Amino acid sequence: MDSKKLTKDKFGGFIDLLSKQKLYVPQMAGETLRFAPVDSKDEVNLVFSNTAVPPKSVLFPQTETLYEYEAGGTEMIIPEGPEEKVLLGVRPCDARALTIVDKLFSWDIDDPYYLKKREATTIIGLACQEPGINCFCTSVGGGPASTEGLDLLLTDLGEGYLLQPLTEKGEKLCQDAGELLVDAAGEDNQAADKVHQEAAEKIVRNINVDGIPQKLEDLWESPLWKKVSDACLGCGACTFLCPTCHCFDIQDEMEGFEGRRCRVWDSCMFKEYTLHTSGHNPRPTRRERTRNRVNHKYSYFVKNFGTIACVGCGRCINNCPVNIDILDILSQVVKEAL
Amino acid sequence: MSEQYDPNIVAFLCNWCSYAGADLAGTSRTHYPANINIIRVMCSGRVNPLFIINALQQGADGVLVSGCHPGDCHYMEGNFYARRRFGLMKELLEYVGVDPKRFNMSWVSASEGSKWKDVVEDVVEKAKEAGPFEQFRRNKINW
Amino acid sequence: MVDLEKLKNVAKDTVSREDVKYLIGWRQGTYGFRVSPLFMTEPEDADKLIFSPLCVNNLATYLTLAEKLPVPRGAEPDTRKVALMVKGCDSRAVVQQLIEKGIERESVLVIGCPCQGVLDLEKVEEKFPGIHSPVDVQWGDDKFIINLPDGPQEVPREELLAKKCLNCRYPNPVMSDVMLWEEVEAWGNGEYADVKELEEKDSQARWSFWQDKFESCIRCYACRNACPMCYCEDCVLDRLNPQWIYRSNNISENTVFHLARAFHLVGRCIECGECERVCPMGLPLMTLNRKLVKEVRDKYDFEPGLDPESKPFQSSYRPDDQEDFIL
Amino acid sequence: MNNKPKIGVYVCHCGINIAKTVDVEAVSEFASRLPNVKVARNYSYMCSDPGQLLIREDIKNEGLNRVVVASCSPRMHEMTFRKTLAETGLNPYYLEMANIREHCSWVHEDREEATEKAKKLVFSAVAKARLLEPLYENEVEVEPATLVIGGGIAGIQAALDIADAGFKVYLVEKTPSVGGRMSQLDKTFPTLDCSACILTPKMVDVASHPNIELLAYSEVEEISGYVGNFEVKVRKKARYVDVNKCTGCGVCSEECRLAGRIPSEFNAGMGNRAAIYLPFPQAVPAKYTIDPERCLMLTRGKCGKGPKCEAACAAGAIDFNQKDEIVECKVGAIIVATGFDVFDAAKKPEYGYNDYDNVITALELERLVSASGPTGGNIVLGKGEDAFVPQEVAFISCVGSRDKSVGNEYCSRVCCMYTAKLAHLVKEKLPEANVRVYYMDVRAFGKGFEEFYDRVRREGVRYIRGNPSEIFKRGDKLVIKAEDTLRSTPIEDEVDLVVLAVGLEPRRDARQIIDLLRLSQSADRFYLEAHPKLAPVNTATDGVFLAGCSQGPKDIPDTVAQAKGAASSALVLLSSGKVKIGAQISFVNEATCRGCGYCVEICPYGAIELVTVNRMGNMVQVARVNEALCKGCGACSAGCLSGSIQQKSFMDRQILPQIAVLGGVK
Repeated sequence: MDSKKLTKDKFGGFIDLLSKQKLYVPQMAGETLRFAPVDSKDEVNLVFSNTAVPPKSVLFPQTETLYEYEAGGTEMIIPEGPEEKVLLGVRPCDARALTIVDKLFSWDIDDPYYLKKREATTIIGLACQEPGINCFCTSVGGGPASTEGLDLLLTDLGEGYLLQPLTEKGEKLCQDAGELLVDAAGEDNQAADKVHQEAAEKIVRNINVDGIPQKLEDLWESPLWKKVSDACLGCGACTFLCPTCHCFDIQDEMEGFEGRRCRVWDSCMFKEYTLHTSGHNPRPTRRERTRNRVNHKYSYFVKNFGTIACVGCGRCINNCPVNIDILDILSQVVKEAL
Repeated sequence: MSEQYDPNIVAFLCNWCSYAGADLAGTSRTHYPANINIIRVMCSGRVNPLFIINALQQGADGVLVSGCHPGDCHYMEGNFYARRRFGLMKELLEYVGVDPKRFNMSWVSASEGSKWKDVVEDVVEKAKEAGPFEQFRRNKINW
Repeated sequence: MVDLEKLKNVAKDTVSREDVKYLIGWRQGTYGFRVSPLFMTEPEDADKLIFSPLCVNNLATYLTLAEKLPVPRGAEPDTRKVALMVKGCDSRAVVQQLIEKGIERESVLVIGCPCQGVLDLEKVEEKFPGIHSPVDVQWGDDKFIINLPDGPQEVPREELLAKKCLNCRYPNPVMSDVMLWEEVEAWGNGEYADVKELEEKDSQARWSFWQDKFESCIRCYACRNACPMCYCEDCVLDRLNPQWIYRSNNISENTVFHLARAFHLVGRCIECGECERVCPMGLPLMTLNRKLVKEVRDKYDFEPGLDPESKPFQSSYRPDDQEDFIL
Repeated sequence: MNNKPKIGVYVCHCGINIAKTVDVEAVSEFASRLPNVKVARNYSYMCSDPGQLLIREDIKNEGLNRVVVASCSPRMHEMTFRKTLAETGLNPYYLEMANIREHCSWVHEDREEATEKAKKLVFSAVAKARLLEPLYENEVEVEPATLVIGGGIAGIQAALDIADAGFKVYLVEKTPSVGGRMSQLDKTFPTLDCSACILTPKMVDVASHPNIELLAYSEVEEISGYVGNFEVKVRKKARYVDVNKCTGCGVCSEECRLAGRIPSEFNAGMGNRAAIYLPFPQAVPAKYTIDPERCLMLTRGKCGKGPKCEAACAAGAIDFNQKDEIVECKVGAIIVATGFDVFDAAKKPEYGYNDYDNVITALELERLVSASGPTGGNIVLGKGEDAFVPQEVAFISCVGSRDKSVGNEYCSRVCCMYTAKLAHLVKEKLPEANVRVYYMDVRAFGKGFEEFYDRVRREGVRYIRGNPSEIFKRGDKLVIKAEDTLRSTPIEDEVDLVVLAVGLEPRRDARQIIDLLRLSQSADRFYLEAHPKLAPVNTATDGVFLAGCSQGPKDIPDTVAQAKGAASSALVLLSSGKVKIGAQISFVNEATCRGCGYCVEICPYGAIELVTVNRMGNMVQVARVNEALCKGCGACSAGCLSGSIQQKSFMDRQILPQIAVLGGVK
């Protein structure tokens, strides 16, 4: 399907259409922006840099019930299937991240909880125009208008949005929109290209990732890891806010006689992540944990799935309270390995 | 607030004064509301401040800590530590918007069966005024 | 006034000492206004050290954060000192750690840096967005001198001062082995406008305020890990038996986490503001902690982290402690 | 052994006490459905023999390993049911009780409400019972010896009783002689026995008793350990006189260059002594002591051409090189009998004690009327040409007692009667004298007291109800300004002698013993007893007992009675030879303890200390509980931030499920 155009006066109607499913857009929660269901279309505001919490929180929620049970019982009550959702305003980097998470959750065993939600969700991207200070998507195979993982990409052209349907879901949406949309003209497509081009040029930070997986392997015992992790506080800010981090812990929670088994986000930066019942901890210090985080993204995942598990959104850099900067680490890796 | 609302209060009583005072209230057949549920500890100084938050989280509408009068502590000082801890706990709860009526502390001696009754009636009344506690109650709605 | 030469010389001498393991100071970060802790072992690293309005981190946290790895059989544990650069607030953390025996006096060498107040990172990044190259910032008279790539800019002090510094009463280290330069005059009166403002609201409004914040918490534990007072080997709030709080993220567990943490800091919080600074969700955690700091100071006449010989607040009482709240 | 909880729940009817308001059938039916409950029964009287048999049978037949009894208060029958469990070989601490009588059936009227609450209480007990752990009471051996601190009548009496029972006593007295305050008294009220006559034989007994080691002129320096096993260090101060050589002849004292120039403590400053001295003629041990603060040889290093005492001592007992000596002993019990100080009359400046020579304290008068005193028992004031015999004598009672302005709210209990006694003695010695007593109230509560007070008034002593406001000098006379409150008339009374009936105060060095033994003080600053009614000689520290005025003002018979009480309490401990250590005490998880020492500070019993342990090669400090000292209050665990110190039977993990049940999350 060809590109469509949505003029801003029709935007309200478009939102009404999307609202037939459960619509998630970036909204303020506390002091920060994250994807949350919309109650009224007035809340929809697509002027933002990026959400603090990536949209993975909708598809892979921080807390998710796997099943419920009664004390002493044998029956598992599995929550009802996911409802149809639309995520509007997903940045291309975060959408790419979902394709990375997809690989993990459909690897050896399909994870029904994630995959069903993924299936039931339409992802509408919004091309990036003002990349953040630590964005480096272009270094890891993405870009401000990358389409991977999206069903539909919106580009803000000022007076309206250019819509690029990318999947059947995206096309169906455009069809359903009917008269709200018009066919995009050639200059609209050119304007969008220009927007994409300009955005890409604004990205300053970069890294050459060639050969990094091998370099990381070579540097396994390097003193570098101690140096880059000395300042680490061992918190989960980098991993919880990472759009590709997908580790979880399984917990049982009881309320009187009723209980549930649920999964909650976990972080490899936490001491207890690898703590064994015996008291032994194979990753005893922040050095091993930091090394694991970088290796997992830039080495192990590459080996297992053929892609770097980092989309260059810059959140881990922005949010690290002690300025542990993954690009800095990687450039040191490159330097050390020479 | 529903008329049926019957507050549920968890009370931590020290073994030597308040628990004995509550026993005396029983022995003297004093009648008071059944909304109070007592957990016996040896000393009010044993009451971990996190118990208070935990009780609210686990469904209590009100919490009471009761110990010996100052100077009467069976262990000499336990109630002084309790007083310091819970004075501040009350401040903290109030500050985050928990109705201060929900958390109370009392001195009830082993001979104050009738004071125990008064305290119970008082805290039950206060909890009724505050209504059902929902703010950070652990709740299946969160599942 | 800040004397960087002296700082570097002292640092060089310090790390050259045989009884010093390393020195922890600040260095310019990888971009913009960011700084990072520097763990210095070699004298030649001294040139990386800075002391400027950007040096917000409380490095005292690292005294208790460093893992104590098993010592191989036959080897001796490394008992060399850690040298630590401290501002006034940071020094109170060291003192409080001494009071509660988190560290030993002889294990630490405190290098005092009298401080004129640090920058609020969020504010400065908002005012000067998108700056990639590291920026040097200096103190001027009642202003910050910000050396941007395209030339220096002066900004009035109040405009960019970190919240914790607005009312600072301890800009000078309260304890040190070396004091790097002259002490500055304290400017704060210890009033907490944020606490007062919230106190004046009704209980419903207060809960709405906190509910909003606690709901957005992601429980990354940055607040706890950055806190120089939170250094239990095994935090009770992480424990599974007994399990005080569940791992699930919701208003109930999140609120209890923050209340419990605030309460564990009673009479211990030295107001370095790290919890609030490191929170990726922007939770005003100091507005919570400061309430208890205020009560402890006003009603119990106690301030932590001032005298290493003092008795910890939580393990002491006074026979005349207030009890007007008791039935 | 498989220790999966198998719980038996026993709901008691208590006749109709419970069954009337609580549907016991419904409660036991409810309990039977609770997790881990194997059997649930109800029975008319669980505490009766058949009731207990029911439990025992079930433990045997059903293999129960936890028992919940829902009945009366655990304060009533916890011990009963623990024994029931123990009889079957089950650990007695596998018992949890639900108080459905005092806290439920007796206080609630509505049957439905009471039943629901009883269910909750039973559920809560079951929730805790699942997590109970077996506990064991330990015993420690008791060192068969006692330390008595203080050699006044209380200490003497306690020491003699214990020694007579066959146990070793270390009697430590700070001053050179035992005897204490009682030795300073002339007569005792109301019987007018000669104080010395009844005291000195006991003093001699103490010195000669084979079981008593008298450590006079000594101070306790350090006490460690716990009930049954205290380790004590006593500093035996240098007397500079070899007590083995000194014959007590007294020639040295006569020869001393400072003879008659140092105020005598024993005579309350009314007479003088030398730098080498015997406090009083009947002193025990009858050995001389050199006052190191006054002796010229000791303070200046020389004494004329040589110390005359040394020259005079035929036995060669003087030894200026003597050093303090540390005596170490192990004892099972400690009796504190450190006595009192008299109120410092200078704190009431309106009475002019510091200004006028003829305003004296009762203790000073005591020395004047004593035959062994500086005046040989004659009431003569002043010296030489100024000497005179008073004609107009006034006593003022309650000086420093019942007086908030000096911080002493309490009544000193002895002043009314010793005032009467001294008034009587003045009348006896100076029949012509006019004696009056200014008083607030006369408290003559003891055996023979009121009779004695009547007798004294009959002898012509005037009692004037009024508290004098001022004393000043007019010519040779002292003028007392007061108001006779019974007649509402102002008084200006000219007298020759004013005697201040000073009260009793805690010793000024009371703090020393508090620090040594972690004692507490009551509001009046005297040492605090464990319970004012039921444990008046005990302290909060096991194995430490109080006797005499250190615990509060007392007269001699009360002091002796309490000393005997303290001695008998100590003897209970010593003669049993063993002491049981409570089971519900605290313990530390050393792996998570961060060694902050909060628990150490919080523990009122000094039961916790920080010790250094090796944690994987790193030396770290952790808390450790001395099980013999822990009383099981649990205050430590509430103060522990890492939850590392816990109280057995009241652990966080045992209480949280109770909260969950009672909180009522469904």
